[in-house]
Amino acid sequence: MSTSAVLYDHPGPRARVRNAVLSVVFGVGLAALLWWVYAKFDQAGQWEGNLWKPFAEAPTWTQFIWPGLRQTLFAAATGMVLSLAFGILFAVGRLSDHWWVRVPAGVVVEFFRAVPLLLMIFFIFYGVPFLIQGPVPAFWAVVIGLTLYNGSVLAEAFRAGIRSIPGGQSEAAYAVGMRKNQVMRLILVPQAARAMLPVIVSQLVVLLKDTALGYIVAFPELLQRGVNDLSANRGNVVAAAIVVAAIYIVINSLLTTLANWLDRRTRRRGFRVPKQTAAPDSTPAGGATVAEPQG
Amino acid sequence: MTTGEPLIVLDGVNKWFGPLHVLDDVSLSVGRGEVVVVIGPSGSGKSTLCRTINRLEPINSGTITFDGTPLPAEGKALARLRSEVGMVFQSFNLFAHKTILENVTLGPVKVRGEKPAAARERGLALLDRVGIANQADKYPAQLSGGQQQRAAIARALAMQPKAMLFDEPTSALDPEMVGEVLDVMTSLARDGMTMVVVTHEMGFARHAANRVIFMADGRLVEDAPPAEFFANPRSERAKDFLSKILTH
Amino acid sequence: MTTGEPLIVLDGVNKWFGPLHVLDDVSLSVGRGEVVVVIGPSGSGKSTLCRTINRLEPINSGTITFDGTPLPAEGKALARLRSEVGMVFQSFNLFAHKTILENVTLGPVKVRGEKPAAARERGLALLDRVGIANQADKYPAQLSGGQQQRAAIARALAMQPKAMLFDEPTSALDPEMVGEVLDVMTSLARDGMTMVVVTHEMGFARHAANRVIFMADGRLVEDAPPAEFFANPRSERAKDFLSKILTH
Amino acid sequence: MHVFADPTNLDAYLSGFLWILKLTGASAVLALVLGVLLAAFRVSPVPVLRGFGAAWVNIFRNTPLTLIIFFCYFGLYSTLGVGLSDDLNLNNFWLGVVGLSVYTAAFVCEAVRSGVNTVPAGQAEAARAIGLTFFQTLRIVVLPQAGRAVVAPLGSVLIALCKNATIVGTIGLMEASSVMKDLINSNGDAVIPIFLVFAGTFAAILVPTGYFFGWLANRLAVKR
Amino acid sequence: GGDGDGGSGSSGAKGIIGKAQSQKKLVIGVKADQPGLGIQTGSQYEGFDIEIAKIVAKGLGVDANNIEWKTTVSANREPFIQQGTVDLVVATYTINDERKKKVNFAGPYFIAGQDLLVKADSTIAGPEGLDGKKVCSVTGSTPAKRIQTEHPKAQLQQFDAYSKCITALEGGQVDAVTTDDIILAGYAAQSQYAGKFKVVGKTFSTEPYGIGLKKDDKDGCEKVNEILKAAASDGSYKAAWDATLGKSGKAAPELDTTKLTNCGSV
Ligand SMILES: Nc1ncnc2c1ncn2[C@@H]1O[C@H](COP(=O)(O)OP(=O)(O)OP(=O)(O)O)[C@@H](O)[C@H]1O
Ligand SMILES: Nc1ncnc2c1ncn2[C@@H]1O[C@H](COP(=O)(O)OP(=O)(O)OP(=O)(O)O)[C@@H](O)[C@H]1O
Ligand SMILES: [Mg+2]
Ligand SMILES: [Mg+2]
Repeated sequence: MSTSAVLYDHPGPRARVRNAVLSVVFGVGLAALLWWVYAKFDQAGQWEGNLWKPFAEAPTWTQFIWPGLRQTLFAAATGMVLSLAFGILFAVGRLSDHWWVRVPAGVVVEFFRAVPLLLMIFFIFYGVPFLIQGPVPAFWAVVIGLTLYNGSVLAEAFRAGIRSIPGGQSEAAYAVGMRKNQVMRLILVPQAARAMLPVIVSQLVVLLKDTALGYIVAFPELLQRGVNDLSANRGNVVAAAIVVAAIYIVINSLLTTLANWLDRRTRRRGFRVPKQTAAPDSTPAGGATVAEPQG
Repeated sequence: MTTGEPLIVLDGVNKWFGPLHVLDDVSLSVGRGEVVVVIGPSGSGKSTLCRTINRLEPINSGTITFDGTPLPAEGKALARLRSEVGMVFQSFNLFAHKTILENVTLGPVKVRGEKPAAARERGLALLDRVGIANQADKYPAQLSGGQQQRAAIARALAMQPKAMLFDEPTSALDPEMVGEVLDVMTSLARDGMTMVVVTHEMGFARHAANRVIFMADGRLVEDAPPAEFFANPRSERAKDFLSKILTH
Repeated sequence: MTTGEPLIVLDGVNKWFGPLHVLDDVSLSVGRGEVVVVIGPSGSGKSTLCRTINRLEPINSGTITFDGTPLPAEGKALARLRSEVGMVFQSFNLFAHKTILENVTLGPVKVRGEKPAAARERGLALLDRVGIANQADKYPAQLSGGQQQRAAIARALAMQPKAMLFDEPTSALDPEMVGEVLDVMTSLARDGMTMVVVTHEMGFARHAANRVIFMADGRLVEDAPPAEFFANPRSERAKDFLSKILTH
Repeated sequence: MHVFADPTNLDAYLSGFLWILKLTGASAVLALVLGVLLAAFRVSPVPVLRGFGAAWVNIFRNTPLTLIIFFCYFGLYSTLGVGLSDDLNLNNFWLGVVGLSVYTAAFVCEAVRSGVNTVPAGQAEAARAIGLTFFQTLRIVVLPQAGRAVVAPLGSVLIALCKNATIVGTIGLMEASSVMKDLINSNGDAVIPIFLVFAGTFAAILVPTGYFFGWLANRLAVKR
Repeated sequence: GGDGDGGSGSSGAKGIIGKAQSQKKLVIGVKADQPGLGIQTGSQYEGFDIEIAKIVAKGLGVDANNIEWKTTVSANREPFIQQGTVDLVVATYTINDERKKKVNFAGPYFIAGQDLLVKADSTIAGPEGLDGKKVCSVTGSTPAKRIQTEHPKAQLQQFDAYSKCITALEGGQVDAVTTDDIILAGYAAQSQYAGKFKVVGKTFSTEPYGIGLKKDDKDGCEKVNEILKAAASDGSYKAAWDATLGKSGKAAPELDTTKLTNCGSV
């Protein structure tokens, strides 16, 4: 709503009528499109009972979807914890006063942000075993890949978050006698985490979705089990993909809702990222921030 | 009110921001229990002066001594020094993610290693002293500006500082809240706290300060008791400045 | 100074923000050439009152008439009305990506369809009038607050408005810059501009206003000539408020 | 590097990255147009449009891209009968472009929307207060400032898009990641050099792109 | 994951024999998405490969319940063996020289051949008929490669799973699916596709299916070959066929024990 406050004047009576008409016209058009899609799917026999019947049977859920979902959630949860840790570590590393910490941290972050996750996971699974002379389970290939990539993105988000905290906050902390690492730990990182909560959560949503790339190393996650393996048995690949997509959407929406709720709660409790005062120092111009939409 | 050797001594301090000479050979000494008000036009270096005293800004040349020892350059010693010099900012700078009470106890617990319970008790007493004990569990954003600034003063006092620095503590406040903050500061002054106060509140300067210092272009232009300064500013710059802020 | 029919008339205006009754049955009329100062505690609805007059905020009930016609609700007519009412904000709101001169000429060129050359000439004259002709080609961020606010006044004047609204034009300024903005406003008032000014500068209220209006809790509590208001406020709220802002 | 000395492999490598660049280029244009349109929907005063924009973002942002590309083939092409070319590879390419675009548009939309949010409300109010109409306010005041704030996040979205192009391999386009997989399958002894070449190529394309957008954003930033 | 060295038992025997003896269990890599051969129906695996694996395990003294099944895809079979993730691979694993450099093969226990699956009413009668047609296979697989090199006029569509190829065939987006005949037969036999497809029946390659194990596990390989020989003669091989692919009515093939590999000895 804040956007509308920027853009639009408060509507008068004519504007209200115009908006209503637009609503109806667009709504009807949209409904027509959806109907066409439905009819086409019908024509192609995609709504046929035998394609959907498996989803009324318990084994489909207990043997395919749920085990896959469990692997997905487990890998995502592990990846989230690790990439948050990685993110904080490297964000702080990149803000270090010592170039020999700052530069390597920067190289690592930039590299992993630039390499497609698909390649990363594939390499960890097939290449790293040569380096460590032992197998890498698919689970860890996926989790480590997710951690390196999302951790790097989160590192940048945290860094931007930390830099967006007004200088006054750390000055006040120094002024009561805190050391640099206390200021980081007690003041800057917690505030950056809250300020960046929306970005962090969208990145975690990205991470959850990215577990789907585990198919490349046959990691038995939701997409592998619920679409490929299920449809190998039942020949209903489109129906299965629709169900699995719906599951992803529901879970990710729940995650987003949870984050919004947390965000609102912290705001209600009065936490507000302090406004940048017009200090003459050179904080970066506040740009818009969004997650990086890998797979 | 000055007793014994001075607490804060600046001697020939120079500071540049790039090509800008922000502090130009500033020498100043503040005795124990003394209240010094610093005034001057915007950009004259008042904030910078204030901030060099607890080394939030390093200086390029000259020396600053606090309580007999030169300011340490870094590390533990610097942190200890800072904990002995309270600082209050124009924009309050309360820790936005902590409650008022946590703001006040954070320093004692994390820096001084006090027991949380003890710090809490003393914190509440301090909040009571500045008149906002009932706001202890709120977050900064839930308080009015005046209340936030009083909390910031309590936070500084919690470290039991030997001196307090105020950088325009009331200029971000709605006019009807200025009074409550000045009241707290006046009572501190009366209790013998050593204070360096950058402010435009001439009322406060008149009745609470021992000395008024006028700065312009990084230089310390006048240094006189308030009565003398206001009645009879010696420099043109000071006269001009006073005429600007006193007439409207 | 009031001549003929009033320029701005508010009649029984009510406004809610959700459950909050921000303007409570406000009636007010401002004559041509009259200068009305609005004061009151924070949150009392002063800004909202000001903003309803050029319909930056719509109202829930009551009527507002400007120059004999009710405020249009939308579209071209509303834009035309707004171009006839200059507005100056507390935070200046100069267009950050345009130079000062472009800020001033934008309205005349884009809204009035004036020739760029003519607008430019008049713009320079206006900048000269507010004393910042030499800053014409700088960007807002390169100017001091006082200069920015004067540019904002010039921008509003460039539309040759019939009335000007000021919402705390000086409260974001350094004290020594307050004077220069008030000077411009005083000269405007003297030249016969109709003005509604929300401000805490009592000096300005005293010597430039025809009437002072005191608001509290969305209600218009007092409406009197400044001499009368300051010497002898009738309501408790006004007395209390004045005591807070005048004592320190 | 004996693997890339073989001209067939070198060809595969080059054509793999050529597909990536083509996918990125075509999708970037489409996603930008679509994303800006969606952002306009999302900030419009018309509830249905706002709802549509929000639904789009929610659905496409919350579905794995792998599935979206899958639906482009099996939904759009197989079921709805929307074929985009008679040539199998080109058809898959364009289906991939559609998938990448609808997905990326959701992120472009959010970037643009938050860019608009960085413009202080006072800027638009001041514009309205001097009598500018809605479209003038948008064109002269809001968009120029939002545009500058949006450069950096759009840069990130572009970089992610380029990497995401690898996922079009799932419908059979031999883009870089599929080529790498193939090469590794048939040159099991050279896994590490092959990976380094492919990862290095991506880094060589994308790290400078990232710095370029950072530099551009800094240059264009509106000083407040 | 599996123990890297297969565990050296108390008897001192190494490789799978040693592991089977000392731990009484085995990790076997199989396909999970190939009906009739190796398909995961929930927590169970079923198919001809699975039955062969059970026979081998039994011959090594490991009970079927003590087999840990591990899903493999075509691309990770060699790494799985080399890294010790699995002890054996029985997963439509064609024996060829390239792979022999990395792993050892026992068998073959079945000779498949590349073939085409087309719609029941299709006129495509063999790979020659593919010119200008769209043919589908799994990304990077040997059949896909063969089509590319030997029939470059066919347009090759690749997916990561055969089930997608089958769906595309059903929808008419591709004209044929190609891979080993036996895999195609497995799909064609699925109830949901009854009567819709036919396997062309003209193989254009030979795909001897082997059982993969560690390159240096010569003893294990020979032992597996022995077990296969025994299975051919005692009827368990035929039983395995009849319980799985044989259900479609196809008679069990002969297991030609003279063709078994020499387990890498020169
Ligand atoms: N971090 C910095 N980098 C560069 N220049 C700075 C920095 N901090 C302050 N300055 C400049 O140094 C000069 C003095 O600044 P200072 O803040 O000390 O002035 P002040 O007297 O406190 O002014 P005000 O009344 O506006 O607070 C100003 O010109 C200012 O722009
Ligand atoms: N857009 C809005 N939505 C909801 N509430 C608002 C909005 N704008 C103002 N208010 C509320 O309306 C009341 C009056 O606000 P207004 O800004 O008019 O007061 P004011 O007298 O100008 O105060 P100040 O001196 O602080 O500027 C306040 O309680 C404020 O919180
Ligand atoms: Mg200052
Ligand atoms: Mg206001």
